[in-house]
Amino acid sequence: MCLAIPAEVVELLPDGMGKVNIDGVEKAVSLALLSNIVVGDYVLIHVGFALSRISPEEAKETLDALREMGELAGELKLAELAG
Amino acid sequence: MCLAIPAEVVELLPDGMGKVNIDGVEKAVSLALLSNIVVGDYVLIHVGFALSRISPEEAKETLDALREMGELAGELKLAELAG
Amino acid sequence: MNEQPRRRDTRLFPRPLDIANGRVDMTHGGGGRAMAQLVSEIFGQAFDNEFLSQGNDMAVMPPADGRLVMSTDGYVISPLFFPGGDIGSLAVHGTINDVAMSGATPLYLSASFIIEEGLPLADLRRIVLSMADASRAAGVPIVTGDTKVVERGKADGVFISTAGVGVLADGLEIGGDRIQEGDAILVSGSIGDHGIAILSKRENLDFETAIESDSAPLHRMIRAMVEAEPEIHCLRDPTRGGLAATLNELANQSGVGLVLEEEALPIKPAVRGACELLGIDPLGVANEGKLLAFCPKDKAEALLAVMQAAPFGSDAAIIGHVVADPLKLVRLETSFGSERVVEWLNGEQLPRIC
Amino acid sequence: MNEQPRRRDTRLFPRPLDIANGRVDMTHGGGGRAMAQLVSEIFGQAFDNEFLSQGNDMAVMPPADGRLVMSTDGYVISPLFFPGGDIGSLAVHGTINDVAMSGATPLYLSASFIIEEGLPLADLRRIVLSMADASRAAGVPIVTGDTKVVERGKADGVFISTAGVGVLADGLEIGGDRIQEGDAILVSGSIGDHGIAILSKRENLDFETAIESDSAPLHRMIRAMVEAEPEIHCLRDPTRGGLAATLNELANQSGVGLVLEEEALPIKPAVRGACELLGIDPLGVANEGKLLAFCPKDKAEALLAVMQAAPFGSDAAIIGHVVADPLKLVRLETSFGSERVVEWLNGEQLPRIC
Amino acid sequence: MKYATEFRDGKLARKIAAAIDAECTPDRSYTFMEFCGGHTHTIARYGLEEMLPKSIRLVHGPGCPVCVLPVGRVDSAIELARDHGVILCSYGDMMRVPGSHRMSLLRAKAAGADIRMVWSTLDALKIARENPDREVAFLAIGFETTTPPTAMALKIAKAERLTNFSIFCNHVLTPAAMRAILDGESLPLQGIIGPGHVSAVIGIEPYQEFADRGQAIVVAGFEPLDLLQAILMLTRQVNEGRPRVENAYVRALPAVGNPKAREVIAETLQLRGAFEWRGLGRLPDSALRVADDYADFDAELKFQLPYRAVPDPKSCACADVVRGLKRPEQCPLFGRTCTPDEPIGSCMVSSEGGCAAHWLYGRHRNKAAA
Amino acid sequence: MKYATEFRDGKLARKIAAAIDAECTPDRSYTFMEFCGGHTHTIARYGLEEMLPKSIRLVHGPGCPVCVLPVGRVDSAIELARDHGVILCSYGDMMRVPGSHRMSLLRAKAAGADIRMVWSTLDALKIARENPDREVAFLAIGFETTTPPTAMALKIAKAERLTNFSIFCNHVLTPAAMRAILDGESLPLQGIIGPGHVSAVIGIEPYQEFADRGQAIVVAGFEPLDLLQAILMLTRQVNEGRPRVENAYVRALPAVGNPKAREVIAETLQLRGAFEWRGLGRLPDSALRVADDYADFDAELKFQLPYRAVPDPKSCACADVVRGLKRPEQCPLFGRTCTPDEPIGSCMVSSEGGCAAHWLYGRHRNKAAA
Ligand code: SF4
Ligand code: SF4
Ligand SMILES: [Mg+2]
Ligand SMILES: [Mg+2]
Ligand SMILES: [Mg+2]
Ligand SMILES: [Mg+2]
Ligand SMILES: [Mg+2]
Ligand SMILES: [Mg+2]
Ligand SMILES: [Mg+2]
Ligand SMILES: [Mg+2]
Ligand SMILES: [Mg+2]
Ligand SMILES: [Mg+2]
Repeated sequence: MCLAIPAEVVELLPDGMGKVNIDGVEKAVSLALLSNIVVGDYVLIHVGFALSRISPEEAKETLDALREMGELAGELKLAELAG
Repeated sequence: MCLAIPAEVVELLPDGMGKVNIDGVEKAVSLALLSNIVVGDYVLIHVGFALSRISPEEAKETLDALREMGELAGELKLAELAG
Repeated sequence: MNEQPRRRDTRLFPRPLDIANGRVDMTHGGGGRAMAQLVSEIFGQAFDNEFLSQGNDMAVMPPADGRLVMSTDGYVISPLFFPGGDIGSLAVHGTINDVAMSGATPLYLSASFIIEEGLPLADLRRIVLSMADASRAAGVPIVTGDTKVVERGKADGVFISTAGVGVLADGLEIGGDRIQEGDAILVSGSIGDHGIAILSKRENLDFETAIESDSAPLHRMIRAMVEAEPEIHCLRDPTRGGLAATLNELANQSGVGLVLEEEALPIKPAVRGACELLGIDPLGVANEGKLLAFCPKDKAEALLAVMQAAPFGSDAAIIGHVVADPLKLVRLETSFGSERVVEWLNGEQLPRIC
Repeated sequence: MNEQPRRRDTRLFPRPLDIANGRVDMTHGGGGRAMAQLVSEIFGQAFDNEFLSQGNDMAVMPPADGRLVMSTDGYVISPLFFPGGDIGSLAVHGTINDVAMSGATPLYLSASFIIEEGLPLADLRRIVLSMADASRAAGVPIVTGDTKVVERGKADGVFISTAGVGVLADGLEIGGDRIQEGDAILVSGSIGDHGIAILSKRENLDFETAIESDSAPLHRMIRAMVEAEPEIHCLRDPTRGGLAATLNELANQSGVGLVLEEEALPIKPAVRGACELLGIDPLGVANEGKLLAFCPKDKAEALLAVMQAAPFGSDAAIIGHVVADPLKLVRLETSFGSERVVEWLNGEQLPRIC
Repeated sequence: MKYATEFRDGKLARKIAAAIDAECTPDRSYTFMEFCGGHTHTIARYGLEEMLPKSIRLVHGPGCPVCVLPVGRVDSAIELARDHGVILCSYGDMMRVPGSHRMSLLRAKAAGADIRMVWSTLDALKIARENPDREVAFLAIGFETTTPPTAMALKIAKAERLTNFSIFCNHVLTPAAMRAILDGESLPLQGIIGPGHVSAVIGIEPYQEFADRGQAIVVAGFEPLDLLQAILMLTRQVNEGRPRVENAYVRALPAVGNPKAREVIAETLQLRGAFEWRGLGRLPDSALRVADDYADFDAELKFQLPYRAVPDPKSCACADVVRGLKRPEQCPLFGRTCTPDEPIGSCMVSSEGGCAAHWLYGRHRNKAAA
Repeated sequence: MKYATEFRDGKLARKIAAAIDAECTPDRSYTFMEFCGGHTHTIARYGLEEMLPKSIRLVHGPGCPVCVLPVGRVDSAIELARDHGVILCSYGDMMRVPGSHRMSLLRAKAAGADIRMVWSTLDALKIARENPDREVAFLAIGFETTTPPTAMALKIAKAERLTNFSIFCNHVLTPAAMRAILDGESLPLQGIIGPGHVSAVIGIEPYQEFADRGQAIVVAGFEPLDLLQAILMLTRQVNEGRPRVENAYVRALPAVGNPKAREVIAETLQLRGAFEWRGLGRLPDSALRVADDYADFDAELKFQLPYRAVPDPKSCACADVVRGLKRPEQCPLFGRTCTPDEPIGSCMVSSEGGCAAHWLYGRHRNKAAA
C-alpha cells in the first residue's frame, strides 16, 4: 500500500510547501511533516506530503552491499555449475 | 402591451387552476382572479392567468354591428364611385 | 462507438451490460474493456452492417460514381424523446436531408456520440435502436462512429453529431445561390410541427397538444423530384429558425426578394394556437421533415404533384414566388390583405408577454 | 457553422462581432442573423475554401477515384488549450489519422461544433483558427460544418465532432483483423506525451512539465509507408486507453498474442516521472500523433527507415512481435527481465495512492 | 382562434376603413395616439395605417413596458442576476434589452448569471420551491394587466412562506403616463386609443379625467377590427365635439374592470413616490412597489438595489419615440446600428416597441418609397 | 528516477536470487508473508516468485487498505455521497470498490452523487474552500503511511475554521492486523516482510512483539531489489534461528520513523474501540477515528453514519485472500465473474489487491501452465 516515490526538492515555498522534481516533472507538495529540508534533498512523497528524507549515503551503501553480494552469488553459482 | 388571448375553459382543476384549450392546445392556467367560471366559458389569458371572461353575446353584437356598418360603408363607397 | 460491433464474447465481457438498471459511467468512455462492451452490446448489435463490422476506426466502402456530397449536423435536443421521434431518429433524418438537399443520393452516415455520465443505459439503447431503425428504413447505413463520455453537468444527456456522404448525379445544379426571379416557392407540408412538439415538452412551458414532430427522411421525395424536374433551382430544409430564417438566408444568398402568401401556408390549427399562446410566429418555428423547393413557375404544378405523391409530401403546397428586390426582403402577403416583412430574427423564440 | 462563409455584409451585420470581449450566447445558435454572423465572421473567414463557400448545408466535391473511407470522432477535451495544441487542431489531426489508418488519402473534413453558452468569442476564434491552420497544413479542407449552442452547464466550453472522407487505392488491405503471427510491431515515436500534457493541466492535479501533446497528422507518413511497403497488415493510432487498450483490441480482433519489449518502448523520462507521481502506467496513456504498424518481420527494418524519415516519425521504433496465443494476451517483457500481462483496463487512469 | 380570428377579417376591415373615410370631415385632420404597444404592433402588422384615410394620423404612445423602463432599472436587474447569486426569473421580453455598456440579461446569462425565462409568475414560484437553497427573484415589469399575476405570486409566496423568493417590482401605471404625455410637449392629439387589457383590470373610469381635458378616449381590443372600430368611434367623437370615454372591447371588458384583481394588487403592492420612465422622466405616483406588509419579498430591499439614473445611449431617440414625438425612422440609428438583433434602444427590442414594429412590418414600405 | 531505478536492476536481482538460493538449507521450507499490498504488487509485477528457489513461499498479507475495508464501510461512503448532498472527495483507488448491490462510488457518481477524485487531502481542503455553501467530506482510507496527510488536513481545517469540511475516517493500524493474522488460523509463517512506508511513520520498534513471538521481521522498500534483500535477510534469520526486527530500507527509513507525523496523528485522531476488517473481523484497537477535540470535523458524527455490517458477496474468497489462506486463483469467481473491470471482491480492485495483482501480472503464467 501507500505508493510513495523519491523526489528532489528544488524549491522551498511558503506555508511549509516545497516544489519537488521527478525526472523533469515538478509538483508542489507539503514538507510540513519533516524538519530542516533543504533544496537538493530527496524526499519520499506520498499523497502530496513528504514523509521522509532519503539518505544518499545509505542508498549507496545498500547498493554497494547488494552488488557485492551479487558478485559473490555469481561466483557461487558458477562454482555450482562447474561442480 | 400585454399579449392576451381568448381560450376555452375545458376543465376546472384544484387550487383555483383550470385547463384551457386554444385550437387543440391545452394548458393549465390560474382562474384565481375570476369568480364563477364554468367549463365552456371563454376567458382572456395573460401570462398564465385568466384576466376576464369573454361575453359571447357582446362578441356577436359587436361583430354584427361591424358587419352592418361595413355593408353601409360598402354601399356608401359604391354611391361615391357612382356619384 | 468505434470499432467492435461483435456479439458478446463471454470471455472478454463476463457479464452482459445491465441495461435495465445501469447507467453510463466514466469507464464507458475510457477506451478500455467497459467501452468496448458498451460499443459492442449497444451500438454494434443495433447498427450491424458490413461496413461497421470491419471493426476499425474507419470504414471502407466501394467506389462511388459521381460527385461527392458531404454534410454534418450536431443534435442537442432536449428532451431526448419527444412526440414523433427522438434525438436518434432526428440525427439520422437531419443529415440524410442535408445531403439530399443538393439533389444527391445519401449513401453513408457516421455518428459521434457525446454522452453525459449518468445517462440510463436503457435510454441510450432506445435512442440507438431508433437510429438503427431510421437508418435502415432510409437505406443509409451508419458505417462508423465514436463514443465519448463526459462528466455530469458537462453535457445534457447525449449529443449526437452525424455526418453524411452522398453521390450527386451529373446535370443537377441545385443550391441556395441559384434561385431566380420568377421561381415558384413550394413547401412539402405543414410547418412548425417539430418546434411546437418540442416546446410542448419543455420544462416550465409544458402544454398538451396532439402535434408531433415531423422528423422524416426526404431523400426519396427528392429523388422523385429531381427525376421529374431536373431544373429545380434550390432545395432546403427549413430547420432551425424555421421558414423565416431559411428564406432570409436564401434571399440573401441568391440576391432576390421572396413573397409568401399567408393563405397558402399549410399550418395546423394547434400549431397556430400554440404560437398564439407563446407569442411566437409559426414562420420562425423549426421543422425537421419539410423542404422548400424553388423552380421555374411553369414547372411548379408538375413538381407539386410529384411532391404530393411522394412519402411525407401529401400536404405540399405552392406558397409564394420570387421577385427582384435589391433589399432581398422576405415578405408575407397576409390573409388580412396587408403585407409585412418576415424578419430573420434569432430563431430561439421564447414566450413573450408583449 | 453551416452555410455562409462570406465577408461581412455591413447591411446584414451592422456591427462586427466583439471578439475581444464578447461571448457566445443563445442567440448565436438560434438560426437567425446572429448565428449567420458568427458563422461568417469566425468560421467562414478562417476555413475559407471553395467547397465551404458554396454556402449550402452540404458541400459538393468532384468525383473521387477509389474506395471511399469514412471516419468520425468527437473531441471533448479539457482544458481546451494545452501544451502542444488545442481542441481544434486535435479534432483535425485525429480524424485525418483515423481515415489514414486504412491506408487511404484523407480528402475532406466536416466539423460539428457544440458550444456552451458563455464561451469567449476570442477562445472560439483561437480554436477555429487553429483548426484552419491544421487543416491547411494537412491539405485536407473542412468543407461543411454545423454550430449548436447549448445553455451553460450543458456542455464544457466546446465539443467538436469531425468526420473525414478519404479515398483508398486498390491493393491496400489494412485492418485490425489482418495481423499475423510473426509480424513485427512498430510505433512511430515516444508514447504517453498527449495524455501527460493534458493531465498536467487538470485542475487539482496540476504539475509542471515540458511535455507537450504529440497531436499531429500522420497521413503523409502513412502514404510514404504504404508506398514503400504495401504489405502492411495493420495501422492504428493508440489514442484513448493508450497502447494498452489499442493493442488488446487488436489482439482480440486478429486473434493473436502480442509481445512488447519494455526496453524498446520510446518513453520520455518526464512521462515516466509523471506516471510514477500519479501511479499510472505509461502504456495506458493517450497519444494523438502516433501510430502502431504491423508488418511481416522481414519488412520491419525497411518500414522503420521510412517512418523515421517521415514527418513526426523520427523516434519510430520496433517494439515487439506477434505470436500465436489462444488467450490473445498482450505481454510485456520488462527491462527487469520478467514478463507481465498488459491489461486492457478502463483507460481513464486516475491518480492512485496504492 | 375563436373571438380573435373573426376580428381579423380583411375584407370587413376595408369596409370599416371606408366607413371611417366617409366619417372624416374634409380638410380636417385627426391625430390619435395608440397608447399601447400592443396596438402599435397590430397597426404595423396588419398595415392599418395604409388602409386609413390620409386625414387620420396615428402616433405611438408609451405603452410598451420594455420601452419605458429606464437604463438604470435594466442595470439593476443585471446586477441582481450577476452579482447576487440569485436565480433571476424573467419574461422573455426583457432578455435582450440593453443596459449600460451593451450588457443585457442575455449576455449576463452567457457570462455566467443564472437567468431563467418564465412564462408566468407561477413558474417562478415553482423554481423557488425546487431550489430551496438558492435565492430566486422575479423581474416584474408591465402595466396594470401584468400586475395581478405579480400580486398573486406575492400572496402565494407569503402563504407558503417561501423565504427564498422575492420580486424586483417595476410595474407602472397607465393613467400616470397618459397624464405626462398630455402635460408634456404639445402634441396636437384629438384622441387616445386606450389599452383594452389594462382596462380588463382597471376598468374604463380612470380615463374620465382625460375626457374632461378634451380628449376622445376609446378603449380597444387588439385585433385589427377592434382598432378600426375604435378609430371610427374616435372620429365620430371628434366630429361630434363631445369627448368621452367609450368601450370598444365590450366582449372582454366589463366597464368596471376586474375588482378581484385590483384587490390583490391593493393588498400586496403600493404606490411609489416617484418612478423614472424612459422618455417621460420621473413621474409621481406612476409605479408600484412591494407593499410594506410584503417587504420580506421585495428584492430591492433584500439585495439593496439602489436606483441609479443612467442616460440613454448617445443619439438614441427612444425618449421621443415613446412620447410620439418622433417616428422610428427619424432616429439616426434606426436600421443602421440599431436593429432587433443588436438593439441599442429599448424600442427596438419588443415587437411592441415602435422601432421594432416598424422594422418588422413597415420597413419595406419606407424603403420602397425611398 | 533516482533511488528507484537503481533498485530495479534485473541482472543484479538474479544474482541476489542466486544468493538466496545458496542461503537456503536443503529440504527446509521458508514461508514468508509480504504483509503489504505494495509488496504484493512488486512481487507480481517483476515476477520475483519465479526467480526465487522453490523452498521459499510467499503469501499475501492484509496490507491493502482497499481490500480490508468491509462492505459496510463502502456502503457508508456511498450513502454519504448519495444521500447527504455532500461533495465526497476520495482517492481514485476507492472509486470502483463494490459495496452492496454492486453499487460503487463510480456508479453513485453516474447516478448523480457529487464525487471528486483527489490526489491529496490538500486538494480536498481546496474544494472545501471553493465551495463554502456545500458540505465537503473526505473519505480517508489507508494504513499509517496515509494517516499523517489526513491528520494534517484536520489541523488545517480547524485552524482555518472550515466548518463545511469533515473526514470519514477509516484509517487502520498495521500491528493490529499482524497480530490478528498470527492469532488466527495457523499459517506456518517463518517471517514477515514489513511495509517500509508504514515504518517511515511508525518506525520499526512496534514489530518487536512479533519477533518475540518467533517471527523473523524485515522491513523493506518497494523496489524488487529491496524485496530480494529482505527475503535474503529473512532467510538468514530463519537459518540462524534468531528472529528479530531488521531494517532493509535504511535509505528512506530511520529506525524511529517520523515522530513529527506521529505527533500530528496523536493530536487529531484517536483509537477506536474496535473496527471491522474484511477477512479479519472486529479487531480491538485496530483503527483510528477523529479525536474528540476535532469532533466537528468527523463525518460519522456530522452525518450520523451508523456502521452496518454486511456480508461479503457470495462465493467471494477475499476474506481468505487477505489472510493469505487462499491464493487468488483458488477463488471460484476469479477471472470468471470477478475481473478488474467488474470486480466483485475488493481484492480485484486495487492493483495491490492479491487478485488484481495476480490478474495483471501473473495470469499468463497460470494459463500457460493450465
Ligand atoms: S432606432 Fe433604436 S435607438 Fe433609435 S429610437 Fe429606435 S430603439 Fe431607440
Ligand atoms: S477473485 Fe474477486 S471475489 Fe474472489 S477473492 Fe478475488 S477479489 Fe474476492
Ligand atoms: Mg449540415
Ligand atoms: Mg441540417
Ligand atoms: Mg473514435
Ligand atoms: Mg445536465
Ligand atoms: Mg438544412
Ligand atoms: Mg473514428
Ligand atoms: Mg480516433
Ligand atoms: Mg447545420
Ligand atoms: Mg461547464
Ligand atoms: Mg484511431
